[in-house]
Amino acid sequence: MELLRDNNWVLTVGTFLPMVGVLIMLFIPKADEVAQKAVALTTAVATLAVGVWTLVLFDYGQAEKLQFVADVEWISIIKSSYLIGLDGISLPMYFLSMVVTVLVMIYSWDHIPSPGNPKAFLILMLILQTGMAGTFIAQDLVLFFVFFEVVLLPMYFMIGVWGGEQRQYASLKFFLYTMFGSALMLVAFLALFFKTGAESFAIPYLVENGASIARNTQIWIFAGMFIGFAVKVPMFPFHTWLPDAHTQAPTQGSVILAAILLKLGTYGFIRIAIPVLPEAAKEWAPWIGLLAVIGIIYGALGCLAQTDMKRLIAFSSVAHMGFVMLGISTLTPFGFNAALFGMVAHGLITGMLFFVAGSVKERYHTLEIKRLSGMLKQVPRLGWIMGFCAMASLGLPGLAGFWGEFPAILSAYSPAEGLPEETFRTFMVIAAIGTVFAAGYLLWLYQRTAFGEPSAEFSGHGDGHDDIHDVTKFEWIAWTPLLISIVVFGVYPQLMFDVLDPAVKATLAAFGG
Amino acid sequence: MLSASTEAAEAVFTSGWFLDHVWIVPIIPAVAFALIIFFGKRLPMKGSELGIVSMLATLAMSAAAAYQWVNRVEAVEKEVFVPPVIKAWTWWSSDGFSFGIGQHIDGLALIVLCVVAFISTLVQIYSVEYLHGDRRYTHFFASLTLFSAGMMNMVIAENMLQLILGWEIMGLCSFMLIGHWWEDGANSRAALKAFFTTRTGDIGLLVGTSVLFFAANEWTQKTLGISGFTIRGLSAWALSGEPSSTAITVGAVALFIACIGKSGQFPLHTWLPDAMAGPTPVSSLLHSSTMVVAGVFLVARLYPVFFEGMNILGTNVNFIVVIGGITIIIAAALAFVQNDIKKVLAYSTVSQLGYMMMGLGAGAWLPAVFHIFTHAFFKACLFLGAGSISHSASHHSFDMKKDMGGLRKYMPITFITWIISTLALCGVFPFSGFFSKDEIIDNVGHNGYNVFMIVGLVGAFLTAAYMTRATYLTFFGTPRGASAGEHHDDAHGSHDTHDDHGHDAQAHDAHDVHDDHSSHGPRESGKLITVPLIILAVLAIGSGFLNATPFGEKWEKLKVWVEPRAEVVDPTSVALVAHGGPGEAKSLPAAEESEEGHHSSPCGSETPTDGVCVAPQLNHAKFKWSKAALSLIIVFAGILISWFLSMQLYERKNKALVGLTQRNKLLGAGYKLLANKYYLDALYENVIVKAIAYPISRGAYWVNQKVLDGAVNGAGIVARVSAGWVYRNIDQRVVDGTVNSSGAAAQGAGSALRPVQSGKVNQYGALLFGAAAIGALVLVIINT
Amino acid sequence: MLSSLLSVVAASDWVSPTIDYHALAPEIVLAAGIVIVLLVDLFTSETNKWLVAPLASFSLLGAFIPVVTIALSDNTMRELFDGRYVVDEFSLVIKGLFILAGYVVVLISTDYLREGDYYQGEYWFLVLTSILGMVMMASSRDLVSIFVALEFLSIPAYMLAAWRKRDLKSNEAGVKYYLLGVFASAIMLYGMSLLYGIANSTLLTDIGETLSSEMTSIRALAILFVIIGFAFKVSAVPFHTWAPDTYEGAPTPVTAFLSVASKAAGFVALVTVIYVAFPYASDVWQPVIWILSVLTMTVGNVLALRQTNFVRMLAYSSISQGGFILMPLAVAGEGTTGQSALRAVVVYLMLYAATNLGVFAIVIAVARKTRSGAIASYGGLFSYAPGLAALMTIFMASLAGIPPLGGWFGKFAAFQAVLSAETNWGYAIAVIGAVNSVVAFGYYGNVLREIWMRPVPDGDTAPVVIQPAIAVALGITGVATLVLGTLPGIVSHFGDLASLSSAFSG
Amino acid sequence: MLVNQFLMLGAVLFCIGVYGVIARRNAVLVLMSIELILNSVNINLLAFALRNGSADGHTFALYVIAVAAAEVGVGLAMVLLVYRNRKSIALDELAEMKG
Repeated sequence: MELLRDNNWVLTVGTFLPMVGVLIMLFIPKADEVAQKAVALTTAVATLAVGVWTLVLFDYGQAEKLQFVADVEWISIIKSSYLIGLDGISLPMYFLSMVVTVLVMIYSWDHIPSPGNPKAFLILMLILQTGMAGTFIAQDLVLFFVFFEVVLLPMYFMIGVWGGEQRQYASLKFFLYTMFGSALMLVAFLALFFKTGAESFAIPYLVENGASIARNTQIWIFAGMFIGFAVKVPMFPFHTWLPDAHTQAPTQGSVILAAILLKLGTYGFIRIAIPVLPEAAKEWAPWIGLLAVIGIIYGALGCLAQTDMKRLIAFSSVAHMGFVMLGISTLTPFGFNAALFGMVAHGLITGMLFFVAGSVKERYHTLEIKRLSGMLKQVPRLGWIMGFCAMASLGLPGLAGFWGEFPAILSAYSPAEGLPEETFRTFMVIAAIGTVFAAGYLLWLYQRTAFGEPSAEFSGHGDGHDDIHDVTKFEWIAWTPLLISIVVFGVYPQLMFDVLDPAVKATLAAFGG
Repeated sequence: MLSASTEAAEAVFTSGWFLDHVWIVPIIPAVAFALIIFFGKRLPMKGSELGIVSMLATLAMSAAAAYQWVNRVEAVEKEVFVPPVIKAWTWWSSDGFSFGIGQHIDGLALIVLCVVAFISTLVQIYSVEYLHGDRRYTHFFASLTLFSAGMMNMVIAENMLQLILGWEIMGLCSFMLIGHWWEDGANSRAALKAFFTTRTGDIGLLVGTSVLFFAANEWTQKTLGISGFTIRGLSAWALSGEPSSTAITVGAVALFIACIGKSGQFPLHTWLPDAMAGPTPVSSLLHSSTMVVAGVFLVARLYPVFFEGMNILGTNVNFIVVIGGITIIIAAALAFVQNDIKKVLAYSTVSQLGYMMMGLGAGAWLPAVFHIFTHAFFKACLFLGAGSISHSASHHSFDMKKDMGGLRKYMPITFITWIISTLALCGVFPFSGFFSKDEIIDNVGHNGYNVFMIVGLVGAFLTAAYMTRATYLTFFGTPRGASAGEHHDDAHGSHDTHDDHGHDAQAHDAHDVHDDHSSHGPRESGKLITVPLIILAVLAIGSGFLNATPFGEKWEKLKVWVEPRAEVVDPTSVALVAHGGPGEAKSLPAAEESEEGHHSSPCGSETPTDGVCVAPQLNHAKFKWSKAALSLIIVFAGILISWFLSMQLYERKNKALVGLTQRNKLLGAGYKLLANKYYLDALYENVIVKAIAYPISRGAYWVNQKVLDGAVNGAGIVARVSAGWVYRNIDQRVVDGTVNSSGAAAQGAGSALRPVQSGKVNQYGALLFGAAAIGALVLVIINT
Repeated sequence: MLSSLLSVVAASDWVSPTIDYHALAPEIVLAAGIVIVLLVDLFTSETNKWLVAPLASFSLLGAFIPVVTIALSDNTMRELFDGRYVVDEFSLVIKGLFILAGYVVVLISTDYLREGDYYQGEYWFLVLTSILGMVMMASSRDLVSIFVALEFLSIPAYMLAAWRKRDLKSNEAGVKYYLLGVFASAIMLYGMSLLYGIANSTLLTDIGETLSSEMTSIRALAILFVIIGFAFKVSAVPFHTWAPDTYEGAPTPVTAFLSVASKAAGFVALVTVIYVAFPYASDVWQPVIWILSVLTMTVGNVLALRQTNFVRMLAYSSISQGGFILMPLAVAGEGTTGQSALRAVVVYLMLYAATNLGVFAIVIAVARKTRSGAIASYGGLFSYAPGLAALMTIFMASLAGIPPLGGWFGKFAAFQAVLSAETNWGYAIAVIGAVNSVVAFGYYGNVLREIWMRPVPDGDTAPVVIQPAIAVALGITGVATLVLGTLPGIVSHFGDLASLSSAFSG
Repeated sequence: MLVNQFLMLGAVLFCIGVYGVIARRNAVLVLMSIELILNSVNINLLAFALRNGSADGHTFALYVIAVAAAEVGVGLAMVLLVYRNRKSIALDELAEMKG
């Protein structure tokens, strides 16, 4: 594969700039919270600026090629190098990670969750940013693995320290699950390395040589990667960490988790597992598809059973990621495009929903659906935003969510050659039914919380409910970009498909389409 | 062939700027929506002016486009296929599949577009007064405007995806508008139900679109060079003789399920009456004349697909016609037992939609489209009339028995427009409904669906009867309840007390305004309400003459303008793919002329050679006064019987009322009065019911409420309960439990191993050497 | 008989061996340091005893200099005494590791000893002696020198474990360590005697050549017993029983020393023996080490989950880590795996040393304030000592093997080595190892949870005072953990030791 | 040659020593048992040295003896230490730490 090496500083700077911010923050005393926040925010904005510059420099005409490639010796002894690059698949996720970080930073300006300590909180967030961005640019399996894991600890602490009541349980569960997956994934990576002649960990190299591995071996290696990525996605039945983690995480954590971290798994499938092991992918695809549709229905049922708003949104992630995985399981460029779009869309929408949930919690001190009512009346703007997000989430055309969902369903009609058509068509119908469920639980949620009269508990004046106020300045600043993106991508999806399509096609070259 | 096409290319179809730029039409309200949302509250009229102006602009543009279309059509001979004005830009593309967005403008699109723009304009004007002072006045206009944008987008859609876009936006708006007064739980539940039910139908839309796309795409790409989402591509494909019967049947059935949901067809009609919880203008616009016809429109739009998929004209029974027929009767019967005037109209709408569906299912395409057109005017008029009553006379109540009666004296304009529209709805000559409905019934019979022709006639009888009852209850007799000037709080408490911390002052102002005009008793509504009523009433009379078959072919304008001509055309003429900018849009080259005249077009009946068809050849029944007379007699019979019974009741009721009024004066309370009215009404009900439709309507209502509605609600409950069970037992116990228990197992193993670490050196030594000894033993055995 | 023996001796003329003093310089410097420390301790008054600690560190740093100069010289392969004592790349790397680890131990011991008023001079003497033994171990290529080096490093360690004379736990720790240690080395000696009988030589290379022929039960027995001796040293299950008790009872700096340096010495000996003496007997030791490795990591992990005492938990963690270090050796005999296995072991040892010493430095610093060894006493550390908490986080994450902190690369290298064998046994142990690495986070994460998420147990949030020596130790270990984690390329070539693994490459 | 008999003797001594280590509760007896094992090693070494005719075994044995002496010295010191603190040298009482 041809690699474009121009401007290859840009990715490294974009990825590691947050670490500079971390260093600076280490030397600012803990008490100076404003300075901490300012430095963190500045760093995030500067990083985003680099990201924007990356967008400018990116050669859209050659989106299928890796660009800004840097290849520096790193651990030569194991033939791993610092090989980074960006193509059309990575670009949206890479950029999204930067945007989300900035928004979360803005939101954090006056929303540092209990027990405070913005210094640590923001440092963790910046580390997280480096890990997320790094995962999307890494083109070397070892490097990928390192970045993939870097995000674990900050998130563990974010949930564990700044989370809700059950935070310790949830954080440990999150961690153990993910680590379990990534340990097996690492084993799979290494097996892959040796089976391709122990020459290189570079993904482009492995893509070229992976297909030559014996079919049975491929299946086993794929199994290892599958567990690693499926836990992260999370696919049924590896999803149980997600509701706990989401529910307990602080708002910022939930947003990042939903917007970016979950995508690391699907990204791994798209970037590594499937292109490198095409034979195994074909073998596994129906099972992935099956788990995906189970996830869709199961996640929806899970949502209907929830009494906690945040937990409901968390379960909806299971369902939505099911659509993404369904698209992936078709092994067609069409399905991949849908999945990638779905990833971004879900990131924007569910991230936004978690923001809203966080703000509701901040105002009402509860997320119990039963106790909430009449939000539209008390906090009309927040209520409308929530309605908007719910609509986007249930896949209303014209908003971003639809373009992940519908093409995914569509793609299941005709999966790649060699996959069982009938099976996938069944999946298609089930997934379509899933969209109705999505409408069901989201609207039900909305009807119960936003409509009606505010419950007596919260409607009194002056008795401790003075903090029930509408959307604040910082919230507006943090949310507006998300809301606008949801509309923009919904109205003009081509913005993203343009970038994705050539890269996806190049990725799936092994499948003859 | 070659010479023919070059020759055809010379025949230039006229076009025009407006026709080329219809795609702007939905954008206008969309922009207006955004403006209202962001700036509406700061404007002097709180955003309503933006909505109205945008609607007027769309109306003007659609009308101009329609005019240019008429020119285009009339410029050519009758046997020539007039290609639609198509434009497409790539909206998005993925894996080589390109998905366009653009316009597909033909007679059908334009007629519906004009109707939408027109009714929307009137409804918005009407709403200015009707919702004056409402707390979410601005939001209301924003939603209405967005709704129009969605509907227009659907109407002009170049392809299925664009259609889905509009379709779903309408769903969203209907959710917002039905739930407009969401402080009341019933309203929000109704909104949820409406959205959820239509959404259930939408599974069919998604699946159907997918199935058709994949079945057709290859063919359309090869033959026409366009994607399998495009309307014209699918149409041509459906008639090409190419599709396997499975694919097209599955696709058509799936799409029709979506139509059932959207157009309130049996058995998914239950949401529609509930949707009357929304403000009356909403009911008038969305749930009578525009949104609910979306399903009908879809069937008309993709008619070739349904034509082939359902084998219309091939057999005497198909899915669409059956559903349509059932809906007519079921809904009409239900209309008898309603006390709420809007619910009567809602069931009437359902019933009329049934006519349209039945017409489409039976091959009566043009009459069905015509009925969309005429029905829009008189039904909008009826709804707005009902709104006018509640606004100015009955103090926001819609209960005909409690709060209406004798209003003709107080509200002459409302009364006259109502009567005109009712006659139109009943299908009385020469009101518009006569021309369209009679056409449907006529053509259904003509195409061999004799059973359904009878169904249609029965439906016409029932329609006449229930509308007479409603009219009688509302406008005749003695004023009751609120119409009699009484003030009861429970009625208005439902939706105009929107107190809130931040908006106390405003809300109270609004409140006062309402109280103010209500306390004066029934009177005519303001100009902003009556003028739209008058306009609609005029159209309720006049619109029928656009295709007045009884007066001969000269009068059949719509047939010329709207019905696509079923001719075999050169593929290139429908294959236009406009990836370019707006300026590049061009008229399509003319099509090849059929050699043997229009009656023998092969479209729809056999595989077209040397070209493609985009419309099936349909038959038209010759109008006969004898048949019309029969149906008119039936209608008049319905009206007279109903009227007679009502008169009888009116006498008795009057007698009873004297006593009651005295008691009412004595007690000074309305409660017993209302109760006694119920007694009388029950009698009324019994007479009508016994005379006409006791078994059917009661039974149907029971089925409706218990079985269908129960099924919907039950499904919800079952889903929720089963979800709870799954969550508690499977997710938390099995899946999560496995993980947690593996953790526990690890810890347990730790505990189990701890005794080994006894702390005693001797035991440590024993362990050490024991292990060594075992190892030694094994090794020795292996190595000897 | 005796005469014949004497004639053999007499037959070869006695030639005084040429001694490469440069090669022996580290040992010589250390020995000199030991003597000076002893003498200074003898002749200084109580008030000047503090002098001894810097002396000890200087002698260690002094010993490090020749290690560097040899490494930089052209000749990095020096054989002394007929190849019984070899200074090659491997031994240099290991010597450097021992000396630096010893230096860090000195740093973390200094204030501990001064405040505890323990017998300082002897302590330094014993520590230095033990380090000398380890340094010798790195070069020994003869059964005798291995045995001597082993005892040289062990005997002072026994005494160090029992250093707090009045403390019953310390006594118990010393006695247990001693008895089991001597028992194990006796068993090993028995094995060595058999080896000698088989090969008629104590030189490892000779033994290697002899064992290349057919295996007999007696040979297998000899190999097994020798391995057991070292397995005890590396506290492999089921020869680990001493470790938790000794670690808990011994003074904390000693525990640090034992868990890092002493354990590393055991691995060095094991590697030397396997690579030089048994390269052709992999049929015997591969399964043994496979089983040891699996048992070690698994049992260590599950027992660590139940611990409430921090140091005891660390003991089990250290056992479990030992299992991971053993893992690559379990397939070292397959094809060309030997080289990557050796690299994995060496790299793992380095990273483990850096991290684990860091942990102990923090344990000492924190215990100074809390006066408790319970894990629960670390509750809320983050709130009053964020720096220590952050470092502890880094170390714990490194032990758990989370990138980009040191430990991950050790695990990675181990997995890589195991998988490079491409055998089913290799895949199996890799999967077991992967699962274990997850379980391990159970207890490492538990520590982090205490530090970050739990309240301070007694509400005492006075900041922890960190003495300069500890701070330096923390600096060294912390930077090492971070840098080695992000740029493992720096250490990984230290593991590229062709000379030792030459037997496998051919 | 008596080598085999010497080896047998060595093996027997080894077993006795192991038994002593495992079975004896008295620390001093355990120490002595370990000495037995070491002596069995010495016998082995000498026997092999005789059979093979090399001096290495003798040298090794001398080292073993020397180291064993040092070990016993340390060991006895420790036992003494324990005795001072606990007034007992029973090993099974030394179980403060376990689990």
